Formats: sequence, structure tokens, C-alpha cells
Amino acid sequence: MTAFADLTLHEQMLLTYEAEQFLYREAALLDDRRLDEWLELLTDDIHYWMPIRRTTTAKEIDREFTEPGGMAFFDDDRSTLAMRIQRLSVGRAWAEDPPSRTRRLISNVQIVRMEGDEVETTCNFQLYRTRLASEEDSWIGRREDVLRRVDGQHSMAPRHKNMEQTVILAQNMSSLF
Amino acid sequence: MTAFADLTLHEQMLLTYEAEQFLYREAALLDDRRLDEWLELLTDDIHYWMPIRRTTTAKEIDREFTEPGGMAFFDDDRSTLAMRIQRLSVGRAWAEDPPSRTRRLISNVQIVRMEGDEVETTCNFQLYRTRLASEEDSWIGRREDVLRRVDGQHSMAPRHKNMEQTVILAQNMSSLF
Amino acid sequence: MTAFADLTLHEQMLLTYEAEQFLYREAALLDDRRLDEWLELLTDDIHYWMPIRRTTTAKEIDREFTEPGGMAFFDDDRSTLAMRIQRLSVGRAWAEDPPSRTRRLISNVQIVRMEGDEVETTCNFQLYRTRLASEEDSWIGRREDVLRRVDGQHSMAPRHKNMEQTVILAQNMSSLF
Amino acid sequence: MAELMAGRGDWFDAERGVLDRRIFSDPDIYAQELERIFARAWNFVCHESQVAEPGAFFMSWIGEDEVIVVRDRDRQIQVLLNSCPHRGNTVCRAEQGKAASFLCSYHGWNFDLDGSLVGMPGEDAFYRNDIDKDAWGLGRAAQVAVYRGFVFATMDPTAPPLEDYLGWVGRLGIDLIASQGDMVALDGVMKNRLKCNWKIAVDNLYDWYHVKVSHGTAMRVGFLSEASMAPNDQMVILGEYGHGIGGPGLSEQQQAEFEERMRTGEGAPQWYDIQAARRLDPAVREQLGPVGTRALGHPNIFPNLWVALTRQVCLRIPRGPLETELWWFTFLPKDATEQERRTTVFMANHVFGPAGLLEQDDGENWSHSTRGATGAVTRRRPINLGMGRGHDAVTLDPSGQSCIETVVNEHGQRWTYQSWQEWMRSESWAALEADHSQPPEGTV
Amino acid sequence: MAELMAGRGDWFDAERGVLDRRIFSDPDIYAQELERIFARAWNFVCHESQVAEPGAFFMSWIGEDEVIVVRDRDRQIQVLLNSCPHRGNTVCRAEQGKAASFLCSYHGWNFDLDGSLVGMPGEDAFYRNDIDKDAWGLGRAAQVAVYRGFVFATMDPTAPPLEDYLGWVGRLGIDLIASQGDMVALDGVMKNRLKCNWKIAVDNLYDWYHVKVSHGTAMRVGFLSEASMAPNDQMVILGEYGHGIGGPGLSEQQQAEFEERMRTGEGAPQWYDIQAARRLDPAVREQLGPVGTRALGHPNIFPNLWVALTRQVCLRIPRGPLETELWWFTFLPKDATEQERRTTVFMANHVFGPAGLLEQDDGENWSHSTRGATGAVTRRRPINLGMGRGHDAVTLDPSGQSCIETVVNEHGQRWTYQSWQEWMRSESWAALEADHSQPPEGTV
Amino acid sequence: MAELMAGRGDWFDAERGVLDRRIFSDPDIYAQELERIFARAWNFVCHESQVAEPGAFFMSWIGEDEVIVVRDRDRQIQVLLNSCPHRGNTVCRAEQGKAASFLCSYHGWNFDLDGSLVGMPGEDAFYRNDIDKDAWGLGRAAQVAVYRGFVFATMDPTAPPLEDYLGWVGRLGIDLIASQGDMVALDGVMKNRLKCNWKIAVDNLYDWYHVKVSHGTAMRVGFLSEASMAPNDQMVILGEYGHGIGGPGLSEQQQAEFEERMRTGEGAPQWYDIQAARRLDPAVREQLGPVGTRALGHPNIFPNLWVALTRQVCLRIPRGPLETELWWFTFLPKDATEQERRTTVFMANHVFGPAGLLEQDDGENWSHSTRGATGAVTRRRPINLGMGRGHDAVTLDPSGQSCIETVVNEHGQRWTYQSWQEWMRSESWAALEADHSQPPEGTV
Ligand code: FES
Ligand code: FES
Ligand code: FES
Ligand SMILES: [Fe+3]
Ligand SMILES: [Fe+3]
Ligand SMILES: [Fe+3]
Repeated sequence: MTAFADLTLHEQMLLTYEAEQFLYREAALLDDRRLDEWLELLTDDIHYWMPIRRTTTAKEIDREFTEPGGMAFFDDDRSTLAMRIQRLSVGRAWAEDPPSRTRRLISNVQIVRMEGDEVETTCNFQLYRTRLASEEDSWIGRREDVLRRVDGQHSMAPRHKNMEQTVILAQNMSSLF
Repeated sequence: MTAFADLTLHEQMLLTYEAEQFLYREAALLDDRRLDEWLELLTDDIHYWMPIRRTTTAKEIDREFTEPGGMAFFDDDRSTLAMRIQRLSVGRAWAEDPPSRTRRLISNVQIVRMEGDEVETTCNFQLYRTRLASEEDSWIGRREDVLRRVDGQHSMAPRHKNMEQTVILAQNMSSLF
Repeated sequence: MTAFADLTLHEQMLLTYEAEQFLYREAALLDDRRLDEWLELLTDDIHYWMPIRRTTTAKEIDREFTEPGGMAFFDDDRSTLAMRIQRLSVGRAWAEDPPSRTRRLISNVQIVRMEGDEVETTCNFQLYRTRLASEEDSWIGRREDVLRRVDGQHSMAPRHKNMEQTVILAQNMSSLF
Repeated sequence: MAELMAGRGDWFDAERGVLDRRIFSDPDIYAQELERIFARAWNFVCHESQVAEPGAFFMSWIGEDEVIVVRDRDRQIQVLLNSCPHRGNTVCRAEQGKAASFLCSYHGWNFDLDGSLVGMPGEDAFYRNDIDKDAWGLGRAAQVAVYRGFVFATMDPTAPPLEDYLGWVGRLGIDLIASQGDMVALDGVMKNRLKCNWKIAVDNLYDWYHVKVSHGTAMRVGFLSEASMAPNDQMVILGEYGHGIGGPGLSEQQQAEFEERMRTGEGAPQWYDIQAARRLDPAVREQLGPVGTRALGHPNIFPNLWVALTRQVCLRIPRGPLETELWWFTFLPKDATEQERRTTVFMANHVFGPAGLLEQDDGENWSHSTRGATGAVTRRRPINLGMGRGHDAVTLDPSGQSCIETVVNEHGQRWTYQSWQEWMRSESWAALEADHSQPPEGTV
Repeated sequence: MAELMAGRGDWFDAERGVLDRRIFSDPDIYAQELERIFARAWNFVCHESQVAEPGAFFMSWIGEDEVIVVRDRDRQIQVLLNSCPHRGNTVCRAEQGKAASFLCSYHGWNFDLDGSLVGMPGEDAFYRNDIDKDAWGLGRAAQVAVYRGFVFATMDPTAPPLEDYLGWVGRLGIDLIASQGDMVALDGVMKNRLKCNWKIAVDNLYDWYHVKVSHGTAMRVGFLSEASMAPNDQMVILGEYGHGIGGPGLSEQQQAEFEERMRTGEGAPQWYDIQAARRLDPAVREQLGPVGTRALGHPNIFPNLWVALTRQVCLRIPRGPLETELWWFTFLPKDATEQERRTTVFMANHVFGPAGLLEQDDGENWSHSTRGATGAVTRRRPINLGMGRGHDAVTLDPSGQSCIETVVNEHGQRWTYQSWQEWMRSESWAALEADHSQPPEGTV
Repeated sequence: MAELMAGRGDWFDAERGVLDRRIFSDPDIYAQELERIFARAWNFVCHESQVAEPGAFFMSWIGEDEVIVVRDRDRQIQVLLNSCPHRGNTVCRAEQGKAASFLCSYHGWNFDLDGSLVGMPGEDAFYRNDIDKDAWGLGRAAQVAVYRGFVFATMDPTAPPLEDYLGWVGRLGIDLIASQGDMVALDGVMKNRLKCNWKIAVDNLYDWYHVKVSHGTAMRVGFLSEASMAPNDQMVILGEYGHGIGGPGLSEQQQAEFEERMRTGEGAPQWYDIQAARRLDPAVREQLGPVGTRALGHPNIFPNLWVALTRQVCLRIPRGPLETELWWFTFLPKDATEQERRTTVFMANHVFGPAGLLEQDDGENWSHSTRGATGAVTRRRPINLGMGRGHDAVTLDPSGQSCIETVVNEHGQRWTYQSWQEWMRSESWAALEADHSQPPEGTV
């Protein structure tokens, strides 16, 4: 089975382009509040995971993140993600009414692994949110996603996000990252 | 007439690359204060439009933006844009003397429509501005541009920008977005 | 010798893709604190330069930056860069213990010159840093890099960075840009 | 501050036209402004066309208190504190819209459009029906009144009636825009923030002196004519409690010539023809009076409502001593032609607001004038407000209207700071009514 | 503020259940809270399992003072001010970890795990051995004590012993979680910041009234059942110094039925079976007492430790009058099955925290309730705390435990504010001990 | 604060070498520093080579007041408040440059290079020539003086002459850099902000104790030698009003050996040869005096100018109690060789500044030392300034120069805080001159 590195530069570029455009499309769906369509992009085995990050000494830097299976800000599967989205449609989801305004800036898209139908990508993101008259939040971090080709279309398989903040400097994280 | 979706992936990638490079070039001209050259990029029918955004309930979210023809932060045609630029050259444009320092980060470039000589693109932007010793402003939003090929060169046709802020948290918007 | 502009669009795109991926890889090494590997990317003649920027009137805008050979925030060659990196490994480099969390968002990558084994690129960057519980810094600016192909691999030759700030609004710049 | 807090503030020397900068930066003075000016004055909150239908609401501010302006079922306009009496939560988070009632998102207390508490979960089961609902509605402004479509509210029950508060000058200020037709507010209020004290923004509306320098580029690129932007002939009208109108005016002779020209169609058109034209209508002249008919300047409804010549008003909302929020409202006559609409929108979208070709040059001057009130040494130095002081005369028209016909001047600003000082020194409305100055007569 | 600073603060009218909003925003009141409440009370800092080994440390906060909680070589838990006596530098910058000693990064003073100054560069050459090392160690909390694994510290040497401070209600509050097994804290404390006053967050933990409205969506999407989230039957237990427990409770009859059902295995399972089940163990019942055994509500250890039903505790750390940091700790019995671990983690990761399906709807209500205490006019208006006041009775159990069996109510909040006022009025611990109210008896 | 505001501040106990942390965080103390220290002292603003030609200006700060340092047509150096007397607007927004005059961007008042008001639009037409232009120029520093190219200004007309203010110690401090040649400032001032109190930064310049620990990495990677960075032999020179010099020094014997080595060319070179070499010039020795000739340490010109050994000076500009801005100026002799220029620039670009291999490790220690002065409990704890106290002696040289020859110590810091306290207690310059301490004699 061919590894990504074995592809011609041109093939690599094509794959990267596909991945970029997929990630842009995904971001646009969230920014446009088209959450049901976003949900469609996810594979059934998705693990939507954002660990807790801690400030440690250089010596203990390996303890910086909590481990899967433990405490986390996001630790969702498809069903809990569906709940998050359904909440917004049943009304009285105060954290999002009035709706927030969000903008997701995706950059540094790289393909780090290719295997069969899957490519594993990393990218950096900035999620900017404003609410009400003048509340601003900005979250910056790195994402790892696995894109799987399911009958010709790309879908998102397990996905990890790392935030740069230890204390979340926002009243809530009612947006999806 | 072929739609963008009908192109081969390779053709799509080429077009997107062209659009990206055009948008980067455009951003660089503004950041480098080469405003006359920037003006050259615009078609005569450009409509440079930034509506007012309002916080509404989820129920009334369709009233979020003001409509073209109504009130707006930017509602310019080529002639008023030319005025904005000319101002800076005739001296005493205090808002820009000393000149601001700006940096435009363009990301998430997508082609959403192709028709004849035109491609319609969307992208997200962050316009970062500093002034004097320590004034910082950052505007983040989404742009919709139409790029038209005029004798081989790309030019900018009607263009819309949406800001995320409702109350503009800056003393002025003396930069072009 | 062919200039970049003389290349086919497809060739230009390939080169740009290579440059982008190189810059993303470089950013990832720094964000992942793999500094020794980062150092490997540099050519021996690198000049890592960040001038001091000043607020001037429009009339004297040509005096905005200090000149090479004069005062600067960064004015490093390979040996001083090696020192900066070595510091972090010998312990007690307090500015980076506990280690900062950084994320580099690279955008607007353009190739502005091609000559023999070298391509000269420009890009915009946002370096976001958090430290301890809640200290946030964000530096935004523009980079000029020369990428040189050394036995098939890209390496970084002389490199300049311009920051947008005049007064650095941070307690230190213990990160590499 | 001691003196001021004791009500004996001595910050503006009207005799010498010299002002103490600290009023632009001192946090204690600012705190007292919220109590003695904004919590006491009649404040413009919005236009009735913005709350046309029952349930239509518009969110506004009185000082740092957010209020819901809403049309209730009886079509009465209500001005309600946007804070729930149960725990204080904001009951309405949208800037504008249409509501059937205001349901608090925290525990579900429900308030009718007139602010009355209509019910809550568990009124019976949890409250055992032992709560005096009449006593726990949303806070209401003490008084609400509408003058020719402009909605005002005061938090002070002892404030005089709106029309008395405005006096002929305040009313004239509003008439200048209200007389342009059956006005409606266009959708879309431009809002932005400046790092300046709110009084610096008010001072500027009387300021026909800064135009040539601050906005020179707008003239140079031919966006606006110098004649229209910076005429030397000025007319200043001062009213009780700090209201005023300052800016271009037509002398009686110019007015006569203008009417003649209109009648005969002969003579060169002037920049003011369009605005003055409406005033050929006898009804409008009657309304504006002989002096008002000749006024082409900027009214300020004390404390912070600027009526601009562009069919706009700008509200200056204080956000701390060093910050102000500007809100631009734009109006159009109901019967405006498409062309008229286009012209009005074009002006509104290009002159003012943060990207306005004029206003973008103001912000930094205002924020730096405020900064100039902060340094330990700098703030000790007086501000000069002496332009024209002692050189002009108030002429009293038989109609009872009076005005100062002169050139570019600072009469309006001096009157503003003098009145501001009287507001700040008064313990109550009664004291202010008793002690406030009447507009000057004779030499000014 | 004068009255308050003079110790005569009169902010809460317990008779009428009416509160002055300013306690949520006034900076002087906040400054006094740091002195009279946080610098005086016993504050929870962490769980002993988080500092299990000598050298293991966990950084925590007492008011705005950062403290290092660390196990020293003698296995004693020390609570040390994280500031070097030499120039004040922070001696430990990590949130948690393992240390051999604390070496100050500025000049290298070195502190043992018990805070004592063990040495510095140049003690001989530069200090000429003329420094009283015993006098210059890290500041130590005046008292440190552990109750069933929960570590508390007070900065006031005159504070009563922890167990007396907690009283039976505070102890019961901790027992409700401590009795679930030999608990250990899971790795990972969720931290985030809200723009709300810390008391608004405390108030909310007694608030079973907001659930249906604030968290309605969580029920509607079937994440949690209404029965478990918003039962009407409530049980309130009030303790000295402001401790309390409020929320669902089983009447004696329900308790009896429950036990019968458990015994016979007949009857429909209830949402509380899981939690109540543990309490069939006689030892636990003995521990909790007849009343505590029936309690299913939320304890608060005054001032700011919420013991939640999800095997979590939430510390509310003040960050100025208008900001609060929330820290979520999660616990698991040492002998938990993998399934039990999964359930606990699932709940902890989805219910609370900034992304929690419940808590994400709380933040904005709290910050806006705080905002509602800031406007010059708005803050003059009282807050209503009258729910159920005067309609319930305290029943005293022969065991000496007492409680209020009722429906959704605001007894817990009233008790909190009344006690808060007593803390703020007291010049010292002696005064507080002498003057503080005993929990109410009879009608409440 | 009461005591302090009453002028009886008792924050530093010189006898015990114990300091109250609150002086690093209390906003009232900070406000008083702006009045009693910065608005009163002689402050360094820039070097005359930075304003070499008429019209050349450099923007600087005295406390929180921004000043324009400019060379006028008569080649006099003027220090002007950067705020227009008309409304307070900033008249010059660039950091440096060349101007023909200062034209205010708001209304166009125009100020000559000496600050005098030369004209304004409408002086005749609008002001009716009725404005006393002489009275309304830009505010000028009360006194401006230059010592060997270093420009100083004071806002207090009663301040003593600069040379008296500096005294022999302040003058020596500047001589140490001025004697290196005919110095000019290099283009480019490094500026950055730290979250620390300005006094923490000043304290640090006397601090040869932190070097090994804070900057250990710079030695370990061979960037600088330990001998040069952290020599044990120290020499402290204290002057009136808080000036001082602290750091390495050569004993008379070392000095003799050094001269012998230079004469004979025999013996191992030392790290200080380069700096000391210049002092073989009899003229320089004459200038520096026998004691000064042996000094290799860090001068501080009270309050906030550090003269560094790298041919740099660092100004510490207060930006509120918890923030300070650092400005690095770098100098070179006019006749420097290319090699010398390279070396100086290399050091300046790599040692200090926010990215400096040394300084990047200081920032966080300073900001956290300031943080250590904020917690309600933490700030009650004293700071230890006792290093070497009572163990050293002041030796008086026949020349009249005196110094303390010793090891690493805190004499300089103690003298700084003691003098600071005298400045803060004095109602006026007269009081300060009368009451300030003379530098210690005998045992210190
Ligand atoms: S705060 Fe509005 S219902 Fe409770
Ligand atoms: S501050 Fe800790 S050793 Fe000096
Ligand atoms: S503020 Fe300077 S001219 Fe008016
Ligand atoms: Fe203007
Ligand atoms: Fe809740
Ligand atoms: Fe240092």
C-alpha cells in the first residue's frame, strides 16, 4: 500500500487540495449555522475530543494533556454531537439565542498519513466568536482529523483538537470546533 | 456552459490557486499602501458593500443584516473608492497620518460559482491594524468576491464583506477590507 | 534562466505548494518544540532579522524600519540561533519553563522570485502564545523567506520578519518567529 | 474632587472661557454625571417609527442603563429597564425585533410588553401565590413622552414635562428635522466606539471651526464643497438647560434674497437651497419661527443628542469617562421619491459612521483630546474656550426668538459647559430649576 | 459604602427577602469580602488524593491569594503562599506536579516542601550568615485540616477548628460524596472564567427553580429526565456560618417505600435509586443520619464550594467583583468498576464545564445578572428573594438533625445572603462567633 | 493609605531592611508617585544627538505625561507637553522625525518649535485678534538642562539645578558612559511593556545577585562569561536624592595591578580590561576621580534611568502601578571603528530588549514579583532587603568620593527605597531638600 510520501508531488498536492476544500466546507457549514448538514459529514465512529491542558514544568511536560478516557472539555460521539445540535433547534438554548456570530479560519493544512480510504490531516484553526453587542472570544489551536472516503465523498472520522488555553477564558464553549 | 463542479479536480485546483494568489496579491497591495495599484484591480461595476449587522433572536435571524440599497458601513462604487484613496494622497488625512500598519490574513478560499469569465469566491479574513504606539484593532469576517477575467487578467467585480461585530469596536474604519 | 512568471500556472502551483508545505512543517516543528530539527532546516548563511519599527509621519514613512547592521529585535545568524535553542535544553531558561504554548498560523504564501535553487517567498503570520494560567500574546506580521534546495531538500536561507507593533506589547519574545 | 462631590464644583470659568480638563477623565466626576445628568435628564431613546407596531422593541441606553423601548398592546410606548427584578438577568438580548412578551431566560419570569409581571413558573406551587406581582414588574422610566416622533424618557419623576424641558430651542432643534416631512427611521443604526469622553463628542457638534482642518481632504477630493461644509456666517441659538443650535444661518437679508430667487427663479443657486426650500412652506415657517427658519446649524438636545443636517441624529452614549459609543439614526420622509431616498442613503453611508469620509478623521482627534486630560501634569493645564467671547450680541426677535448672528465661534460650547456645571452642582431637579441660568442676553 | 466599611452594612432584608444588587458589583464590598470572608473562612483547596506523595503539589486559590498545596516529607499537607519573601516572585508556576523543593527563579532562594527556607546562594558570602532563615520561609496558611480527604485551609489563626466550622451540615455536605466510597480525584480539573460575581454562582447551586427554564433543552433532547433534574419535592438543610444543602429529598414515607422496594425487589425503579442505594449500608446511614440519608440535594460549604450530585465539586474563585473562575473536580471510588468509571466520566464530561450540555446555558444568565447590578439606575432596584418565605417549617428530628421539607424555594439563598451579611459586619472571628445567627427554627 | 496621603508614609524600615509590598501595587501610592516623584524630579528624556538639527524631535515620557523633545530654531532643546491648549488634542503623533512646526490636526492651531503659539485659522476673523497667544503655547517643562549630551527636564520650577540634583554620584553615573568618547545615539530605540511596577525594574539594576540564577543559561551556553556577569567583588556608591552605582569594582590593589599589566603588557587579560582601558587616559581619570575610575557597575539616575555597561541606557516608564515600559537607547563614539560598531550593535541586539538572551528571562520574574504584591493576604507579608546590612563600611577617599567595597549586596536597593520614601513624604522640593538623607557614612 502506498504511503503519502510515495506519491508524486502532484498527487500529494491534489490530495491536500481536496482536504483543504473539505475543511473549508466544513467550517462554512458551522459558520453558516447549517448544523444538520455538518452532522452529515461525520462518520459513525467519530470521536470528537478536546482534552484539558495544564501548565506543567518542562520536566513534566508529558503530563500536559489529559488522556482519552479521562476528563475532557469535549468527549463526544455522534449521538452526543447530535444532541448538541438538536438542542439548538428545540428553542430556549439560551447560550445560542441570540445566535453567536462565528468565523473559523483554517490554516497550515498538512496531510500526515494516508492509508487506504483514509487521510489523516492536521491544521491550525482560529475560531472567532462575537455575541450580543460587544462580547468577543477567540480560540486558537491545532486539529487532527481523519478524512475517510465513503462512496466517493469525504467524511470525518475520529478527530482531536488541542486548545492553547488552560483556563478557558470564555463564559462557555457553545460552539463546535 | 460548464459549472465549476463539472471541472476535473485538477482544473478546480488550478482555478482556486489563481484565485488565492489574486487575493493574496490584492491584500499585499493594501498592506503595502500601494492603493493606486489596488484601484486598478477593480472593475467599473464593483459594488464594495459592508452591511450593518444586528443581534437578533434566533427567530428573527433573517433580519441580521441590512439590505443593499439601505444603510451600510461601506456602500461604495469605483468613484467613491477612488475618493477614499485620493484622500490619502492629498495630505492631512489625519486618520491615516501617521499611516496605520495593517496585515490582512486571507484563509478558507473557496470557489462557489463559475460562469463565463467570472468566478465567485468566498474567503475569511482577519484584518489586523496597529496605530501609533499601542493601538490594536482586529476585524475578522467573511468576503464574497467575483473575479472576472478581463483580457487575461483578473479583476474584482462586485464584492461583499460581512463583519462579525455589531458595534464596531474601533475608533474608525479608515482601512479598506 | 527562467523567472517564476515564465513558468506554466501548473508549475507555479507546484512550487507554491512545496513552499507552503515547507513553511507549515517549519511552523509545526516550532509549535511542537522540536527545536533541534528546526535548526536543521536553516542554511549556514541565514540572517534571522526583525527590525525595530517606528511610527512616523506619512512624509517620513521611509524611516519606518531600522536598517540591517543597526538596532533590531532579532539579528541572528546560525550560531546565535543555536544558542537560543541550546538555552532551552540546559534548564533554568525561566522564560520558557513552564514551556509556553504556541500556535503559528501561516497564510498568504506567495512566491515573489525564483532564481536557480532558490525561491523567495512572502507570507503573513500570526504567532499566538499562551503562558501559565491566562497570559495571552498574539504577534501578527509578514515574513520574507528564501528557500534553497540543498540536495533535494528545502532549507531556509536569509529571512526577514516585520512585526506590526512598535512597542512590543509582551513581556518578552522568547519564541522564534 | 472634594468640592465637586460637595456640589460646589468649579470647573468652568464662563467669564474667562477657561475649562478644567479633568472633567474629561475623572472617574468621580463621571460617576456623578450618571446620577445628576443621565439619570435626571430627558434622554432620546429612539424614533416612534422604530417601534411602530405592538410588540416592536428597540434596545437603547440611558447613561449606562440599558432600556427596552417597546410599543405595548395599548400602543403606548414603554421604556423599561432591561433587568429582571428576580436576580437581575437581562430579559431581552436582541438589539431590536418583535416580541409577544419578555421571558427571562434564567427562571422564566414573564413580563408583558408594558413591563408588568404577568406570571412565573410555580407562582402557585412554589410562591404559594404570595408575591405582589404588581410590585415586581420591570423598572419603568419615570416619564416617557414623544415630541414629533422622537421618543424621550427620564428616570426622574420630578423632571418637568418634556416640552418645558426642551423649551423653544430644543423643540426647534427637533423641528428642523421633523419639519422635513412625515419622517421614518431607516432600518440600520450605525454603532461604533471611540476612546473619548462623551462631552468631547458633544462639544464637536457646535464645532464649525475644525471642519477645514480636520476634514480638509473631503473638500479637496471634491466630496463636499467648502461653502457647504465651512461657511463663515454662523447663527447660534441657546436654550435653557443646555440645549443649543450652532452653525450656518442666513441673515435676514440672505433669507429675503433667497425667497426672491425662489419666487423669480432668477439668481445663482446656493448650497442651502435644498434645505431652505422646505421652509418656504408657510406652515413650516410658522412652526420654525422667523429665526428658526433661517437656521441651518447643528442642534444639540442636552445632554447628548446631535441633530445633523444629513437627516440623521447621533446619540452619544457614555461608556466610562474615557469611552463613548456613537449611534447614527437616519430618517426619510414617508413620501420620499426613490431619488430622494438614494441621495439620503448615499450621504448617510458616506459622510458619518466609522468609515464615513468625514467622521473617520474625527475619532482620533477626539480620543487624543481625551488623552490630553489624563497626564498628571498635562491635566493641570486649562482648556481654551474663548473664541468670540465678548464680541457678539444676542438679538431678540419680536417673535420672542433670539439668536447670535456671527462668524465661527465657541458660544455653543461655552453654553454647554456652563449648563453642564449647573446640572452637576444641583442636588435635585428642584434645585436645578431654581438655580439654572437663563440663556444670555446682550453681549456674549 | 460608608456604613458597610463601618461594619454596619445593611444589604439584605431577611424579613422581606429583599437584596441590594450592589453587593454583586461594588468594588469596596468586594475588597472587604477578600478580607472578611476569604482571608478568614476555611477554604477548600483540593483533595488529598491530588497530593498523594511527598513532593506532589497542586496550585489553588484562597480568594485572590494563590497557594501551593503540597505534601511534605513528613507526609503533612502544607498550604503555602506562592510568593517569595525576598522580592515576591512566584516560586511555583506549574498547576500541578511533583517537586523536590521550590526554587525561586529570581535569585534562587530555596524552600523545602514545608515552606521553610532551607538556603540561598551566598548565604555565607553575601548574607554573612546574618539572616534568620526561620523567619523568612514561605507564608503558611494559619491552619490546615482535612475532613474525609477534603483539604481545607484558613488564613486566620483565630478561626475555630474545621469540624466546628463545618458543623453537622457542612460535614454532611461532604459526607454525601465521601460516603460513596474511598474517593480519589480524577486527573484533570476543568477551569473557565465567567463575567459574574462569585455569589451569583453560589446562589445558583441552591437554585432548583431555574432548571426547567435554563436547561429545558437538555431535557427536551432527552439528555436528562425532568424527574431527576427538576423534582418539585425539596429538602433544605441550613447550618451555622452559611453552610446549607438544598434540593431534592425523600420524605420519610418515600424513603420507607424505597427501602421496601429494595428489599423486595418489587415496584418501579426511581431516578434516585442509584444514589440512594448506597445509603442502605447501615454504616453510611449512621454517618449521614436519618435526615441526611434522605437528602439528594446540593450542599454548599460556605463560602464557595459546591458539592454536586455528579460526584463532582465546583470551586468558585473570585476574580474581581465582576468575574469568577469555576474549577470542576471529579471523584471516583478507588474500587469503581470500569463501567462505573465510564458513567462518571461521561456525566462529568457532558453535564458541567464550559461545554457542558447543562452549564453552557448558565454562564450568560449569571454574567447578565451581574451586569444587572451595574447601571446607575438599575442597581437601585431591589432583588426578589421571597420564594416560599414564611410558608415552611423547620422540622427537628429526634437525632438532632433538622430540615425543611417543602417544594422548590429560596430558603438556601436567603440563608446564604443573611450569613454573608453577618460575615461582612464582623470585625473578627470572635465577633462572628458571638454574633452569627443560629439556623432558623419554626416557621421560615 | 491615609498615613501616606498625609505625607507620613512608613513603608520601608531602613533599620531592619524590611519593605511593605503594597508600594508595588497600591493605586493611591502610584498616583502620588506621579505627583511627588515624576512631576518633580529631573527626568532623562533623550540624548541630544537624537535631536541634532533644528526641527528634529523625539517623543518621550515624564511619568504619564508625553513630551516632545525638539531642537528649536535657536538650536535650543525644548521639552513640550504633547497636548494642545485648545482642546487637548495630541499635536505630534510620530515617535521621532523632523518638523517645521507642530500643527494641531483638530483645528489647526500651529505651534513653533519652541512651543509658542504662532497662529491659528481665523485668528482675525473668528478670534477677533482677542487671544493672548503668549499665554496659550504648548506647556513647557519648567526647566531643561543637558549634562554631557544627556537631556533632562523637570516639571517643577523649584527643582534645584540639574548638576546639583545629580550630585557627584549622578554625574559620575553619566560620566561612565559619556567618557567612552563623543557619544551619539544609534537609530532605533527598543521598546516593550512588562506587567511590573517600575520600582521592581529599578531595584533589579542594582541586583548582581539574580544573575547566576536568572541568567544561568546565558553563561551555560557560553554567551557571556560568569566572571563578567557575576563577579563577587562589588563596589557601591550612593548619592543624594536616591542616585547610586552598584556592581563590580576594582579594589585599589586590583586597579594598580591592572595599570601595571597595561604598562608592561605582562599578566593575564581580565574581562574588565576593555572597559577599564579607557580610564588609563588621565583626562578620564581626572573626570571620574579615583573611586569612579575603579567602578564597573550599574548607575541609576533617580528615579528611573539605568546606565548599563553595554553602552546603553534603559528608561523605565511607569504605565500604571502594575505596568512599565522599557526603552533601550544605544550609544557609540563618533569615531568608533567598524569593528567597534559591530561589537556594540551585536551586544545591544542580543543582551537586552524583549528578545535579549539575558533580558527575556527577567520579564516574568519582575511581573510575578509585582503580582506578589496584590493578594489580600500575600501583600501583608514583608519583603526582605537585608542582604549585607550592617556588615559593610563606607570608605571616604581623600578626593571626597566615597564608596562601599564589598561583595554582592542590597545596599543600592535599600538606598533607593529609603530615598523613595523621603520623596513621597515631602510636600515640596523645599521640604525634600531640607529633610532628605545624606548618603550614609560609617557602617551600613
Ligand atoms: S432572574 Fe429573571 S426569572 Fe430569575
Ligand atoms: S525573589 Fe525569590 S529569591 Fe529573590
Ligand atoms: S485642539 Fe488643537 S487646535 Fe483645537
Ligand atoms: Fe468632524
Ligand atoms: Fe444551571
Ligand atoms: Fe537580569
